[in-house]
Amino acid sequence: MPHGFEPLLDYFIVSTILFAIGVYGLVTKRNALRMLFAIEIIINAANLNFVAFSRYLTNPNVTGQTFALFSIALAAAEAAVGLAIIILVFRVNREIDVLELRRLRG
Amino acid sequence: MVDIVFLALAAVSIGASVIALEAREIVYGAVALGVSFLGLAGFFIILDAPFVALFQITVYVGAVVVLILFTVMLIRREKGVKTPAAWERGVGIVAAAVLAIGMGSVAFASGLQTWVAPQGVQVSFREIGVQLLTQYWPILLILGLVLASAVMGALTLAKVEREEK
Amino acid sequence: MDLLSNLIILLAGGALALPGIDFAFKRRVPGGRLPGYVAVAVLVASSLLVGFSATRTLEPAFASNLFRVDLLGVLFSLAVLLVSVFVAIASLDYVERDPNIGVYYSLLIFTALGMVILAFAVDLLVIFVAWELMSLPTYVLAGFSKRDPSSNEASIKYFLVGALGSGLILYAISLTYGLVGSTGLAETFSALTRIISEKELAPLAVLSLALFIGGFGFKMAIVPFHMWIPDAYQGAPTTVSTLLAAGTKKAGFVAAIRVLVIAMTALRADWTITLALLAVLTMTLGNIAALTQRSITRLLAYSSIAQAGFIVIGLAVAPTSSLGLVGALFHVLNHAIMKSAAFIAAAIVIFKTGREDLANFNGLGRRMPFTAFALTISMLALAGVPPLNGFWSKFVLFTAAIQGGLPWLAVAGILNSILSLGYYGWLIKRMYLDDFEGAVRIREPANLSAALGIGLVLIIVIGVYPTPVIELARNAVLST
Amino acid sequence: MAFLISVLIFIPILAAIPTFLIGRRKGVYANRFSLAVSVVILALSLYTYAGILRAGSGAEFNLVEGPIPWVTGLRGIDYYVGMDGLSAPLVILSAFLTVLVIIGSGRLIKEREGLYYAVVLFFEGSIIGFFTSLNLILFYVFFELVLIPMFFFIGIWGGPNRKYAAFKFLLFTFAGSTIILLGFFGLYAFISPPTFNITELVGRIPLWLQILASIAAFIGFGVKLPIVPLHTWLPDAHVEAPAPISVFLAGLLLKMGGYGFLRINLGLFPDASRQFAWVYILFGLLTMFYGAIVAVTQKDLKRMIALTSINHMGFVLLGGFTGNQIGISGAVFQMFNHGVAIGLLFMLSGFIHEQAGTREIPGLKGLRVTMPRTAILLIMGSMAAMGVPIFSNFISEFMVIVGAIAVDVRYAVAILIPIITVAYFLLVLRRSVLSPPVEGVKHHDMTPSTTTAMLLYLVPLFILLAFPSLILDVVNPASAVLVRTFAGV
Repeated sequence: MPHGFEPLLDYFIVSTILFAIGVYGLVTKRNALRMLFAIEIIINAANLNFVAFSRYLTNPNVTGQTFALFSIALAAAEAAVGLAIIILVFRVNREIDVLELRRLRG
Repeated sequence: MVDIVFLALAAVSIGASVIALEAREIVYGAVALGVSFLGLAGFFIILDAPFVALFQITVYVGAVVVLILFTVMLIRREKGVKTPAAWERGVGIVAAAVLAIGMGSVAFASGLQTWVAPQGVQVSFREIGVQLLTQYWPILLILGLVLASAVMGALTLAKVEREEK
Repeated sequence: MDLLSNLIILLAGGALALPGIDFAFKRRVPGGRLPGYVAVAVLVASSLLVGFSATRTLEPAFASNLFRVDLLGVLFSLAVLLVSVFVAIASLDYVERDPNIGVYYSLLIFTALGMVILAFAVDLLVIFVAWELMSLPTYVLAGFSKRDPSSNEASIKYFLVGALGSGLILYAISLTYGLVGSTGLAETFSALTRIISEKELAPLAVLSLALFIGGFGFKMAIVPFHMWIPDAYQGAPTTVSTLLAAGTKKAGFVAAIRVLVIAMTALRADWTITLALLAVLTMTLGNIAALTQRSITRLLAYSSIAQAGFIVIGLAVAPTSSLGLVGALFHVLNHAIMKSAAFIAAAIVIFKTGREDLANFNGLGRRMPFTAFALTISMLALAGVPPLNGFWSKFVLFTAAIQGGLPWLAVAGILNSILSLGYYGWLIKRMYLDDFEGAVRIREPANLSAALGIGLVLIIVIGVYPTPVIELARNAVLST
Repeated sequence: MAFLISVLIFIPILAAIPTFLIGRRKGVYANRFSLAVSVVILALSLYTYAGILRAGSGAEFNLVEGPIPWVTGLRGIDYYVGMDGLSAPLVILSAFLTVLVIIGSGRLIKEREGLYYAVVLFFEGSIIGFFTSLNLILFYVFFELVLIPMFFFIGIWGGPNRKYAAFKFLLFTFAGSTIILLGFFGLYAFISPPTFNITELVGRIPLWLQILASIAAFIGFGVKLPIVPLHTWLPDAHVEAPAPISVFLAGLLLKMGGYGFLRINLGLFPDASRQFAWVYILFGLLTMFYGAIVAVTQKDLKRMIALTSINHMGFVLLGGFTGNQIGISGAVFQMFNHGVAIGLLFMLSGFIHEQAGTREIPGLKGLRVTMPRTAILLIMGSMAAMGVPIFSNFISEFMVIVGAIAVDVRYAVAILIPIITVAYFLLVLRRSVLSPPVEGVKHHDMTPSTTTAMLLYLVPLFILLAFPSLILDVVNPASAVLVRTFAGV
């Protein structure tokens, strides 16, 4: 396929927008699950960078793709732990609104 | 000349991400997240990284999203969660816009628009396997440990203790 | 076999075996202390392994483009392994009744292993994977008191912030990879030097730098990335808070040193002043917030934030003063010891009385004389009172700041030391001068006290004769 | 004897541990044991002093130990101690007062005695270490080590408001000493090769650095001395501290400030001191007048004594920064005399408080009749402290004033101080102690043995009135050195 003619900037802009959406989600959401979504979006933005750079470098190498593979695997592990925590929190507190959890105060 | 496939993929992944965060029902949000991940996989394909794309689909869409869906089913409750006030959303949007514009201009200042993919020097994705097994095998090992600890930890946390029943 | 592969085999073996051991012996050994003893043994063995290697010449590790076995790594892994030993010993009493005790110790060792690998890593991919190996178990550990809502809350807040931190680091790495074309730190160093001199891609390099500071900053507990710290430390089981405050935080610093200070030296014009400002902000806000706390763990959390500010001073002046990194390393090691001791003392009090408010420390000098004494010494050390270890590292840091041409950093540091005595002194006053109604002598638990005793001895010994440790830190800096 | 000074420092510090352990069995054993240790230290310090006196070697550092590299990673942080004419009198003062404090505590301290005597010995060792350090960092370490025992002294064995007083003391002095440390850092960072050894630093500091560092030292030592705007911790600390500890506070702790001014400000920063001598002297005079005037308005006997000690420490500042031999020697001599005399007064006030149940001056009416021995001692002690010419304090105050007049006639206003205080103090005593008693009031007087112990305070003051050369022969050579550096020769 004759793709890859777009300048790198286009990919970078997509990645930047995704990153910004992730940050937006973390700032505004209180639901722990949604915050987890936001984090996953940020990770995906980074992965897009890795793969794009890997293709666009003057001396292309696969390190970027390898990195993306690792990052996907790690993100899955992270999501598993995060979901387990969310389930636990919900079971004990009946609540996953992070701001409503405010037992801990000075 | 902007490629139509590129545009479509961008629209899908960005749009789906927004829906993932904003959908009223969190189940739809989870599905939208999966769609966004699929869009990313599309990008990987046009970037000549089919192996990563495959991995993205199997792990992210096949495992993570399914896991998220299960959790959503288990919890199924967003009524108690207050929706953010208008000003909070405003702050979030402004922050995101500032960030996106800032980072975009940084990229522009760095001259990424002139950075075009070199033709004819594609690397084969087979090299990934070679790299993994020769150069990066210790990292694979560590990754295995991470996964082991994550599974162990997640199971311990999610498990219902006998006396809790 | 080289040091690192020995460590990996030892620790990974221990971590993987522990749940099995627990399962196999649960029925036969009531109380289930066996996993704890195994974990302590494994961690002590690794500490000794690292400790002995500090005096010998180091063999290069396998896959030498990924790892670099130098004294910097040895020093850091020694510090984090020591902390893990403290935590493991303290946990013998503290988490005795938990049904998942095998997993607890296993995760503890996984964290230790992650920190050790991080200490030796010189490739961004390894750094990232090790970072996750260190972080994921701690998210679980923070929520390990499963039915305690505070522990739940600590866990989820810590997880969300931690995952965001990893996300930022990942994004920063992706940019760096784009600029450099490789993930090796050595290549990063030379490529950035070229980029900065050519000025072409410089803005992107600065962006990745900023993201790195943010990502590492969450772990290092520097303001404004600190807001999760008090909640997490207060809610998590106190032994786990010890691990977070004294252990994983240090791992944040080693990553920052390897990536920012060494590999990104070319960008020092951008980060020196940023880090200097963050240092002042961190110290000041940490200390001021600590003054108003009413819970011991929150107080220690804010004090830990303040101490991070002191370490950042060393990073900030590293390019201009040879003493900067020495001071930072030295303070990292000292802080690991002092903070472990303080947290373990707090753990003893919480464990025995079930309360963590400061009023509960009234008259502690009579109720728990040893704990009170040890807490006093560790707080004086944290405040920088000579001749205790904290004094010397602050001393080196301030001298470095003056030498490095940022004397206002030293002034801010010293003023902050005075400020910090406000709350340390207040707590000491509570323990010795105030009375507690119906005070009775409370028996201090043996294992926790033993861990505390080791910390106490180290504080005093390093305080009276700091030379060997300073030499070690100096050699470690030279080895990079 | 090798390492004599280290013995003086570390024997008391190490002896604190057995003292504590012995005291757990029975408090009185701790008293006896610590007394024995302190007597040995006194004997050793007198032996050392006699050696310096006989050799006439007050000008140089004697029995120097070191520099032994302490922190080899950082150049110039050494273990380095020695004694010269400036520090030797203060070392024997420390050893002497410790013995008397331990004797005096036997009656007054009845709680947690093992800990108390252990801390007393720790204090003794630290303060001797402070006076003999020849390395700024070692100096600072001992400076801080002195602070912590004092915090516990006031906080544990103090009066009703002890917690506030102890905490205030801690914050003031810690802030002061940390500021000094900042000054030392400055020296270290800008002197090449960097060093903290006092002997190596002399004459190598540029003027701008001298000025900056002397400001830091001025604040730090000013808190300890104390100079007037920085003195507010002192009355509180004194009122709350138990009587024996007030002896330490006024007798030794304040001397740390005086010694610091002479050794560091005058000795290390002579050029800055010369330029700004008038500032020091003005603060000295301010302190003297403030202390004198506020003291005479007090109702509480102990508070009054505390405030007079502010006044008397002003003499040290005045004398030291005249920059001439008679002034500096007078200042050192004054420190010694004042330490002894004020010690007696504080012990007496503690004793009176214990017996009469009050320290209010009007409540002491008729003490002459009810407690005749105490009354006589009180009058003698006051006369000593106020500089009435039957004790050596007279000589030292006289020297300081002569030194000050030699610099500028206007400084002669200092003469007013002893006149005001003596007149007023004797008036107060006449109205209270010497007036007829209130009907029916009866107190126990001191036992003869306690009286003897109290008289011990006066012995050195009598001897030194007759033979001031016993101190001055040691001090004069040292102050001659300071005069030379001050003059910039």
